[in-house]
Amino acid sequence: AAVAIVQTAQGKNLQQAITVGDLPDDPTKVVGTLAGEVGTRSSFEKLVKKPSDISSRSPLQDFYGMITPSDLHFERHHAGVPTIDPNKHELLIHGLVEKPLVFKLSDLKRFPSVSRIAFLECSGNYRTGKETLSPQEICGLTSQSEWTGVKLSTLFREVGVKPNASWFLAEGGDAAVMTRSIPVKKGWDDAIIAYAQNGEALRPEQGYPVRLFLPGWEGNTSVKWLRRLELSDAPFMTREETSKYTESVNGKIRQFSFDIDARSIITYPSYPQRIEKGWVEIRGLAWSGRGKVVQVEVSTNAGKSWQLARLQEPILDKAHVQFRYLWEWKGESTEIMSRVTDETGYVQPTYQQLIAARGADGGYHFNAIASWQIKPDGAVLHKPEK
Amino acid sequence: AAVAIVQTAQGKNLQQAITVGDLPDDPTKVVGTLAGEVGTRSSFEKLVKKPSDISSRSPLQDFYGMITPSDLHFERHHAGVPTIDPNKHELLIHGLVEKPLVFKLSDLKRFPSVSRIAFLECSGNYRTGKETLSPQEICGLTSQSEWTGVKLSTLFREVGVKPNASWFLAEGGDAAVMTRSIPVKKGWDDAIIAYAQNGEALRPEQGYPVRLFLPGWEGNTSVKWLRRLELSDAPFMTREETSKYTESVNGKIRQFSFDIDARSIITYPSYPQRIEKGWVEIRGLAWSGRGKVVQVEVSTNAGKSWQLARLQEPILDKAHVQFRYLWEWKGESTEIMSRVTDETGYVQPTYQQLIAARGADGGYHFNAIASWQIKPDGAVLHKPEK
Amino acid sequence: IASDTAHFPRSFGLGRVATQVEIKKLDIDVRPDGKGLPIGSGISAKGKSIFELKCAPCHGIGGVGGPNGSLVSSVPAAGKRPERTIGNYWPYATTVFDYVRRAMPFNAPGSLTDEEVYHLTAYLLHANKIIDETTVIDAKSLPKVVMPAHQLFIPDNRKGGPEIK
Amino acid sequence: IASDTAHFPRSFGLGRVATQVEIKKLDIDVRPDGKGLPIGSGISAKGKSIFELKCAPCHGIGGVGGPNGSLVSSVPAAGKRPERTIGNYWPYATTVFDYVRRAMPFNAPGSLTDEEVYHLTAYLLHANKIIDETTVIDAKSLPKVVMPAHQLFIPDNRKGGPEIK
Ligand code: HEC
Ligand code: HEC
Ligand SMILES: [Ca+2]
Ligand SMILES: [Ca+2]
Ligand SMILES: [Ca+2]
Ligand SMILES: [Ca+2]
Ligand SMILES: [Ca+2]
Ligand SMILES: [Ca+2]
Ligand SMILES: [Co+2]
Ligand SMILES: [Co+2]
Repeated sequence: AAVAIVQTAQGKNLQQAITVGDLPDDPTKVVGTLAGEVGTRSSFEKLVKKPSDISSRSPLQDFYGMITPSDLHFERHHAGVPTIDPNKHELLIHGLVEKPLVFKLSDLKRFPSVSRIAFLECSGNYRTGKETLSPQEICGLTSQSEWTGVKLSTLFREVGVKPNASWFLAEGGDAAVMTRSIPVKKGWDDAIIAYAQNGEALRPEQGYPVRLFLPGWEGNTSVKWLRRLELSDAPFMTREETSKYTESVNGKIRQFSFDIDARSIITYPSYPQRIEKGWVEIRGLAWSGRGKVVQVEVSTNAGKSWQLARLQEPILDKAHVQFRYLWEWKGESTEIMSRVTDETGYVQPTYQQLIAARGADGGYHFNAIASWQIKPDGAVLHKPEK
Repeated sequence: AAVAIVQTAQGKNLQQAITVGDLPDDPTKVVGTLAGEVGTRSSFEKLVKKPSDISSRSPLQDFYGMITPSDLHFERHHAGVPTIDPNKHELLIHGLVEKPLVFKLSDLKRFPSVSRIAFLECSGNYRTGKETLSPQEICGLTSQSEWTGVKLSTLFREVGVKPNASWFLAEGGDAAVMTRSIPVKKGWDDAIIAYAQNGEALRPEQGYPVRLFLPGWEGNTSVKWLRRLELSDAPFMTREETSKYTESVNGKIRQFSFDIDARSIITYPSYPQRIEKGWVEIRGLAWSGRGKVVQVEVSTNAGKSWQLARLQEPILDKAHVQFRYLWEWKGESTEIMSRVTDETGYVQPTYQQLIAARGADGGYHFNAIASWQIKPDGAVLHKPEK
Repeated sequence: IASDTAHFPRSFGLGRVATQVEIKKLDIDVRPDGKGLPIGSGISAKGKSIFELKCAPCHGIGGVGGPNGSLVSSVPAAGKRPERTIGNYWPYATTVFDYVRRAMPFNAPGSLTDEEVYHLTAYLLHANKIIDETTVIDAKSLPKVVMPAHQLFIPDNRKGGPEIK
Repeated sequence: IASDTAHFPRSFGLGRVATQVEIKKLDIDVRPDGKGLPIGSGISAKGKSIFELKCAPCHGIGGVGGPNGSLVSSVPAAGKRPERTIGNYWPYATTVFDYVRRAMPFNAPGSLTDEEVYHLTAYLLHANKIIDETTVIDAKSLPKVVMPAHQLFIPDNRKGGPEIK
């Protein structure tokens, strides 16, 4: 087992060799690796995102708990991950403000700060169509971190947002120069200009050195590598809020569909796992962009009846919550699934309900219940929807 | 800026090159790195633990939020970090039980699980004596993770702990074959047999593949690389609970001092940071091994008066909590410090109070208020205690 | 609690005032009402030759069928849904200018002159049969172009609660 | 809530029953009452030669002053506090056997035979003037050795609340 982690950082090498050589037969008889500067994963753990060119999906089926390791947070970008010098990067706020201001990263860090644990989900986070799909493939474009930054409201006070400002443009410093129009109200409510994630600086894939973070809203609106906010009296109708991130609904096109509808997914047991007869703790994640998860129900008989799952505290606002349900599996063929109810009374719909409500065009914000087929040999397969 | 992360895992290479080559002058004009399997830190962020041979301290002054990145979680071990094959590792529970059982890691993961965010602190976590000490050097042997595992009480039920069992021995599979005696009551209360940390498997330095986790208790009792629990009617009086992890108190030696007393530390501003005139958000962490943090007070005039700091929710049981206090610094020489009160009414003491209560021997469980001297030029220095 | 701002000073005095010059450098967005459009103008014929050189490799000859997606509407193959293009899915013509200028060509973003972007915009609108080949596209005419998809767009009508929408 | 176990079955049926043989292999601990001590015995003289070979490089000749700390009490240098050793800080003699067997020598832990550990234990107790040089250390005698530090140990008396202890 040869294991090493090498981080070449601006000319400085950090090297942390955990083990190079053979595995000891008896680890109690050899002194282990001495303390180091940076830890690493065990070489036995192979956690990887599933990348395409434009996105990379979190391995939900491999996770425990509600925090996503930062290096496994899903990625979605429209022109790659830029490399940004944090000492040069600035955030400009202008437009309908009393006083347009430019903030260095160090300025942003000096403002009163706030931290919150919240999910971030891409609204294009749904796959179905074959049995051999894992949670990562079905909906791996959701992850959760503890985000730290300055409230946008604090910066709004500083620049003096004018009363007639109703929208603002958020613009990234990546090669897509990503732009979204956001209602000013969200900025006053709970938007964060985030510079940290899970205890440390944002990771490059998550917007280093600074991003917008809009709790509960579709991921694309939380513009990464943020360089500019322009206050305005109208939305800007950027490509990302017209050609993309809009849904064809019954012949119309739904726009500015910001909220992430409540959703849940069983991550254990799931494909490609296998179960054995006996007690199985069904585990999963549930979340809502509209507030708190109120309950999660689990069905172990293909939806004929539903039982309340247990929720792991703390149950946080606009956050992934772990749910668990203890099930004795006797070897029968069946289907298991979960559905969440959020604090607005919204109940996660079936695929068929969504199609009935929206028409058959699919598209963004597809939060349907996902079912797992349990085979008599313990195999677990996704149930493709149609 | 050449940056790369290489993880050679059991013959498989994961390579994630973020940037090799020069920094782009304008990141909006070059396509960035495409999506990858594993992310990495920005090459501009140099976060490192401070290692000796036997421990490595978390860089508290560089953190944001309450979660410690797993690879920066403090380390303390007595014979290095072992390399353990999770497929061979087993946990034996025997002694005063109805049915001695051996659990594979996969067995442990099948039991009902629990997650909680809690700190872990080494009871030997105190340094003072010179001005150029950072929070990392003063008390970097504390970190916080979301831990997931099976409750020890669930395993106690399974093996049938006998009524006369009052202590249990926890034994590690490292080269120190670390052992501690723990009251059975703690096992029933809130002990966790943890196999995951911050969403993924434990890191090797934190006990991979399985450890005991005793919320609120001195770190050494949360035995890592756990291989054996023996139920007994008396403590075992191991070297780690006699020769070490005991305190000389007024001529006596205090033993089985498990609880971590309430403590806080200002992490910003702190050495080696510097402040500028104007508004400074004083930030820090506060925690108690006896339950929840109730309040944190901050003094900006060397302890003459104290003001209530704001606490970041969620305020969790036996967990690091972030506190913040907004202060206008006008350039004066002063001292700033924080003190926490926990839900038992315990108020973090001064160094002098601790010496008065315990005698001058120092030792473990030294949780004194730490003060920072603010110099007129903005330099921040630790105030050595005596 | 942390959200309370009653204890904040009127200003933290952080950051520096932005000059008009530096705002102008960054302020590249274009709104539907034309705000943000630069001087210059374009026509479809000139846009066509730029497109063939710089865009067709990714978006297809005539803007149809390239590896990175069609930009121009065409009759779909039998049984297929029409591809979403500028012609059938974009509500505002100004977005073409804004997006092409900020993000295209993908392999050299930010490399086009305003004049080139005007030409390309004219070309893409003409290829989609929205304007005729003589229309000059500039800061005045572009906001007035009415897009076929315009009337399809409705704001989000979901609002939580029991209803599935 | 997650802590509730009312819905648990009597047994989850996970894990396998441990055999006495496998328990014995792992059950290496030694309690103050002698439980866990193996057969065998040791005397200080034999322990001394093993110590000089395998331990003195790290713990000093005679157990005083090595790079990894003294194990034997000695008169401290003027103005210094005495080093904490087996002689002045260890409450139970059985801990010496238990610890040396499981963890020492640091560079080859688990390499000593039980007999060697008995000899080393006898040596360390004698060097610390706790037993005389003729005392044979075995499963019977070791638990009876009364350590000088024994009476110093008290259980934790902190209990939260306002009192600083
Ligand atoms: C090297 C490949 C490449 C070249 C060359 C290229 N594009 Fe693109 N284009 C893309 C990709 C990839 C996307 C999708 C980007 C994303 O994911 O956001 C795209 C998207 C677009 C879109 C948005 C399509 C939609 O429906 O939302 C337009 C408009 C566009 N390109 C115009 C152009 C023009 C005009 C040029 C030439 C000046 C050009 N492109 C050159 C690759 C290319
Ligand atoms: C290569 C160095 C090395 C050798 C050889 C070595 N030791 Fe140690 N010893 C150590 C270290 C290091 C420690 C402290 C371990 C820790 O941090 O827990 C230690 C600790 C001890 C302690 C506990 C001291 C205390 O006050 O808690 C005893 C007893 C001990 N050794 C006995 C022995 C004996 C007996 C031998 C020979 C059989 C031996 N050592 C060989 C390095 C060594
Ligand atoms: Ca290490
Ligand atoms: Ca949307
Ligand atoms: Ca990447
Ligand atoms: Ca203690
Ligand atoms: Ca503008
Ligand atoms: Ca035993
Ligand atoms: Co999205
Ligand atoms: Co400790």
